[in-house]
Amino acid sequence: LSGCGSNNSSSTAAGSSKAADSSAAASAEDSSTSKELSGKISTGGSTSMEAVIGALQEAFAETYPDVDITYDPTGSGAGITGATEGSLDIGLSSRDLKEDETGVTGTKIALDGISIIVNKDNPITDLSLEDLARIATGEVKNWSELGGNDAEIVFVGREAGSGTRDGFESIVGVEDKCVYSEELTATGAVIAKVQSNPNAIGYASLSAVDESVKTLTIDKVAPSEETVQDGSYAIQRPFVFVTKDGAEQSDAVKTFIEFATSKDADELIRAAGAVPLA
Amino acid sequence: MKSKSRVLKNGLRTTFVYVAAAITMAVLVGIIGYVLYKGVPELSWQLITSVPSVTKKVDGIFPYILNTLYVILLSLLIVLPLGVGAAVYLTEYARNKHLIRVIEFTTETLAGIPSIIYGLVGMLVFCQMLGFQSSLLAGCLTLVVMTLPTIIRTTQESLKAVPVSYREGALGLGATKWHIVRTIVLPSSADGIITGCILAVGRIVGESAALLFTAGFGKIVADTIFEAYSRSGATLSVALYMTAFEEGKFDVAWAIAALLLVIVLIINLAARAVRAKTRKKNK
Amino acid sequence: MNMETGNPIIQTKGLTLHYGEFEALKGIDMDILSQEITAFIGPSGCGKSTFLKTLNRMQDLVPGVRIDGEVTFHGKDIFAKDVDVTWLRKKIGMVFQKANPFPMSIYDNIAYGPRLHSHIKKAQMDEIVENALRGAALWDEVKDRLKKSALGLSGGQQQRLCIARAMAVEPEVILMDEPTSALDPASTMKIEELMTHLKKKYTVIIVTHNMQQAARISDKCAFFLVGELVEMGPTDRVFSTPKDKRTEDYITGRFG
Amino acid sequence: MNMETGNPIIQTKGLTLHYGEFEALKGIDMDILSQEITAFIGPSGCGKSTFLKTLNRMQDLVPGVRIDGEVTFHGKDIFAKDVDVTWLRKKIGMVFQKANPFPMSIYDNIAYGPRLHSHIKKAQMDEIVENALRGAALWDEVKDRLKKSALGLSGGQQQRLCIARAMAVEPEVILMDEPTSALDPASTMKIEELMTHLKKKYTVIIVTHNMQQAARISDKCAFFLVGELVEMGPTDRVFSTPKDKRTEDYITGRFG
Amino acid sequence: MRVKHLIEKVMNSIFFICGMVAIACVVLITIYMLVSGLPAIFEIGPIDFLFGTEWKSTAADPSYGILPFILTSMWGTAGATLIGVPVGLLTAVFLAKIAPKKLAAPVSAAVELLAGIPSVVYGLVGMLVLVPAVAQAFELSNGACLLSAILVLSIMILPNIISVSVTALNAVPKEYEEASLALGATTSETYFKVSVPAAKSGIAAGIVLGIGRAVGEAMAVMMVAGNVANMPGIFKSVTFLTTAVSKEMSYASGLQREALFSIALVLFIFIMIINGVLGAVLKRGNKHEK
Ligand SMILES: Nc1ncnc2c1ncn2[C@@H]1O[C@H](COP(=O)(O)OP(=O)(O)OP(=O)(O)O)[C@@H](O)[C@H]1O
Ligand SMILES: Nc1ncnc2c1ncn2[C@@H]1O[C@H](COP(=O)(O)OP(=O)(O)OP(=O)(O)O)[C@@H](O)[C@H]1O
Ligand SMILES: [Mg+2]
Ligand SMILES: [Mg+2]
Ligand SMILES: O=P([O-])([O-])[O-]
Repeated sequence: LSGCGSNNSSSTAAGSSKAADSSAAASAEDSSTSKELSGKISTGGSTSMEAVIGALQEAFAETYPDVDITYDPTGSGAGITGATEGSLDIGLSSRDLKEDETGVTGTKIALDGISIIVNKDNPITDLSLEDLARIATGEVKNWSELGGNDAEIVFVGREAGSGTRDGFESIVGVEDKCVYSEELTATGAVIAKVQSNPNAIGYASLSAVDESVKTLTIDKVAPSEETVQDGSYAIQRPFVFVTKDGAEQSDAVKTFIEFATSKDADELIRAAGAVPLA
Repeated sequence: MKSKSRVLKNGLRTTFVYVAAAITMAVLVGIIGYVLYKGVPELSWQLITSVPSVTKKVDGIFPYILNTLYVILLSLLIVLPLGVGAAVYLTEYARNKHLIRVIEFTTETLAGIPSIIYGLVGMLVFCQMLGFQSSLLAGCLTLVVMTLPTIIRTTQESLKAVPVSYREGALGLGATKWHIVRTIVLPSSADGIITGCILAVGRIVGESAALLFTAGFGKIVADTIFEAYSRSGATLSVALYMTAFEEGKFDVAWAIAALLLVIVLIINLAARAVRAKTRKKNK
Repeated sequence: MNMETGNPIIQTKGLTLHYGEFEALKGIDMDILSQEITAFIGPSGCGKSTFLKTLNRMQDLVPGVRIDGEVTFHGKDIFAKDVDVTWLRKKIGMVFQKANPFPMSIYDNIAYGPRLHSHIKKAQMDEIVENALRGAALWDEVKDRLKKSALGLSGGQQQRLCIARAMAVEPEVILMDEPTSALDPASTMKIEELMTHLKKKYTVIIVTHNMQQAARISDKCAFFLVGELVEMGPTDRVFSTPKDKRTEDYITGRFG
Repeated sequence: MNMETGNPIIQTKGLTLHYGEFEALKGIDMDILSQEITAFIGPSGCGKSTFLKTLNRMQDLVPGVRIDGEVTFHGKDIFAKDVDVTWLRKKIGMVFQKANPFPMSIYDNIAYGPRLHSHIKKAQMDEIVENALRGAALWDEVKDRLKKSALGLSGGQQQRLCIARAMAVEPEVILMDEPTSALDPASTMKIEELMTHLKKKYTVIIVTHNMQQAARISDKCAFFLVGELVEMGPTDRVFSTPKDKRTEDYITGRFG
Repeated sequence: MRVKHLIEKVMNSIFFICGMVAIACVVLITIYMLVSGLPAIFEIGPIDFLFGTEWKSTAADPSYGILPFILTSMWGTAGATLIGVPVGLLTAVFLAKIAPKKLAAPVSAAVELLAGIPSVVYGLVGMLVLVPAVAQAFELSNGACLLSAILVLSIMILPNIISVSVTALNAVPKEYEEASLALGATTSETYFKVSVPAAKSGIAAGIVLGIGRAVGEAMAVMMVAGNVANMPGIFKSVTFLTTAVSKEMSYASGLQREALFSIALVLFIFIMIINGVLGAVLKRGNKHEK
């Protein structure tokens, strides 16, 4: 039970190597056999993973048109619960499994940087992890204390239970200590908020951030595929497939997990804005 | 002649009325105008007919439109017989005054329950207990309960408006109750039932909180009707929530908002037309 | 007038009716002879309509009604368990004070009743409709607009349509509750004429406020007062030499 | 009766009124004398109510009305720019066909008018209410339930309440549009009695359908026909020797 | 004959069942709310739950006090009523009594449209237009606060209040108004001293209906209120009962999830009370008319 975390990484490693083989095999094989695969794969959970799942789903459907993949964006918590209860074939979580979440196995399929974003008009370009922590806990209240404008800091974040929030708070070390000015329930809402409020700072999935806001460098490191992959950009989290231990998996589910963890999926994951595993 | 304070009070009252009316109209014009101003330019045939795709980087709202239609269709299909049946029971069959009062009270109660509670109970009952998962079916069933009072009430009103003399006439010919209901009462109250449907459609189209927890957020065009109902799907309102607040695609969101506004407008006009027709007929 | 020709087709014995606590009919004994027109007269609220509606069990529908005593139709208790109410109402048709055609075509109004009771072919139905309309002296006026809504007819035409509709199910008795009170004199005339024709085939019972009308058309006349049947007999006799003082007072217009 | 005692308090000259295209009043000339009861009679639709409502400018409220000619009150044109309608209506009170007490307490009904026009202390208001109710012969019947809803009163009491309410603002003229037509004979009697008292203090104009009533209570009588004032004069004279053939026909019941 | 009776019986039962559906739904909803909501209340302790001022559902040492949500819902509803009712009522007077038909008809239609706009659209406009505007007007660093929620809610309840009040005002017998005018009242005096009081039970029903809607609204409020579990303050970022449930529900598990159902139960009880009041108001109004 305590080995849950290590369990994750080991299975991930195993999964990815195996997947590489089988997907290579699949593409080498006659496409008529692949068409025979059919069935339903129910996935659900993390909302941050929506784009990634969407991309995987679209590509998978091209090879296996008879496999029907569903996705419910109910949040990481619900994804893990769904997998545990067996109502989902694959639970989606944008955080590692916690110690008390037993009976399921997590398989990392990608990484996601958590970008720290501010309004475009904000002169600040870089923050240290410590500064970030001080902002989050409300220790620093004015941008001028960090060399910016004389304006109150508006710290916006996500609701309790969000994988993004969990990732941010645990890495920055401010769990349970954040003083939010506003809690929004979705990534897009955070970006919109930061875009419309000149004094706002927030965090959002790297995959979703666009030009409408400014992404800060953290300790001089900008989030990007490389920095996330090599770990030099600290604020990041995994995208995890959660499956129930000991449950009978259909061929379709197995093939999909293999496909998602294969090298073929990298391009798709990139297209969805996330970072493929190294 | 009028005292000064009386003149003043009169003036004040009148001013207040005009100011309030002006505020209301400003709000009306402001909201409707702003949504249309932001949304209409984004609305394109391309958007309406496309399926959104991450890999191809295509925005589209076609699945949402389709889902909305599916949800309307099945919900009405279930709620209509139930609601009309309940209304017929109340006006034609029920003899026990206490029972009638209890049913009417519960109907009022249903009408007052907020959608978030429908969402939760729908999730517990349909998605989890009955095992429908997040699916259009579960969403439809939740909406059935939500729109039941609307159908019951409008049908009941129009049933009451059917003259007793029609029923007496048919009874005098030896017709049974069900026959009278089928051949005379229901046909004469068709207008009211249609109005009820239109109002229900309005509620269904605008619903988001209840559907979010029960119907999920699929954006795929299903191959078969059966498949469509058995998997999750977003209606336009839910899609508006998701595209705006989850994906941050505000251009698409505004387009959906404008589309919704137009749909609501059409629904209202339809309801008005039916009402006007009924009024003319009653005269 | 042929007074004693018919046999009693409907008989009531000690018929008492309560609306809740209120006693609306107080032990009515009456014989109604077939092929006659019987008129019920009496001041408003005396129970004429109540009595009439009891005869074809339309009163069943009113909540809180209690009926005691006996009503027989062809000697058979109409309240017996095995009596089919729909059959009874087919046999004892009814026409109401306010003409109440259904909101459908003239044809469908007439066809409504026959369709209820048996499966009838189109050609046969056409015949039934025509006969009923002819019987109600309406055919010539409406034969070109059978498919038009019945609601487009004038008040008098509507009432005749209702009579035709009642006749189409081939009843033996037709009950009429003030059938002309909402009509103009010309339409009233037409319907009165019609009634005298009807009695060749049917037994007619009519409630009326109009003393002249009762005198003109009925064979028998029954005078009601606060739930009681005060007097009944051949119309001529009742109007010329009423036995009861109250009947006389009413007929001469001293109250009511 | 004292016929020529009063001075003209209201005068109309060539008063013409159109509802859109329809000419409802066709050049009415009339003098109404103070401290008299003037009755307007005429068949339905002849313009009595229209004329009455013009006198206190209640007609202003009807959209599409055009008024020509002159109406003076105490010699002053009531349509003049500087006339305050609320003052005019305070001076010329009105009682309607259907009793229309406000859905509030009896006390508040009476106090409504006075409160509008000036600020009155509680004790003084109590007095006003009592006087008005006494004036309308209602005090004894309601003095113990002043705080109860006026809607609980009987029809006749409600109408007297409306008269009391009109009196409470101290008008000079009271217009009454068929004030007793919806009442039973007993209540009508009470109100007729009341009116003869009223004329000691007020000028009363009453529209009535009831010829006997007009004869019983009015000093002057005006007969209208399709928007024209056919004849006006002392009531005795109009009823005994009408000058116009049409008046005679109407009074003797030949039409209307 | 037999067949006819059988059909009659069957149809009778079918309609009876349809009639029972509404009752069944209410019973089912009530049971589910109780069953899913009560356990957490007892686990947390009713006092701690209802009167606790701190909500930290995912903290290592979680606390589940929902007083901030309860108070925010009350404040928010009161505020929306305070703004929405006078504006709505006065607008209703305008539409029912003053406005020329040519103006009243389109405005009434637009009011109906306002009632039909989905809450998410209100949320969208609220977040992108209203919140920045509030921030600017009151020089706040962030406009997402109770005030913004109150404004959105007042607009959302406006159509309820207007349309019900217009109906009630139009139903006031003309005679009342004539009587008042004939006593020398001005039109405005007549409307406010006679028409509005005479329509008060209808208007009250509209207000209660509006309150019900305000208490139950989730999606629009979620976009503008800030959603932090603060005690209410007009310029503070706050969470309503509804948003407390909807915001965390998708991610919740364990006791947190159960506590969310408990919040929903509290909300449900609030709504039931409001419905009861509504029923009483309507019943009293009906009695009055008799
Ligand atoms: N459904 C009912 N419930 C209670 N009382 C009723 C009901 N129907 C009629 N009554 C009462 O029964 C009495 C007889 O009514 P009925 O209608 O038979 O009188 P009627 O002689 O037909 O009068 P009319 O000439 O006015 O039609 C009346 O006092 C009436 O108030
Ligand atoms: N608001 C209106 N618009 C158009 N025509 C009207 C209006 N009010 C009354 N009329 C018409 O003006 C004529 C006079 O109406 P008025 O009410 O004055 O008659 P009346 O003598 O009081 O009749 P009644 O005895 O029935 O009360 C009638 O033909 C009536 O139809
Ligand atoms: Mg009768
Ligand atoms: Mg009149
Ligand atoms: O939706 P989340 O990825 O933040 O759990």
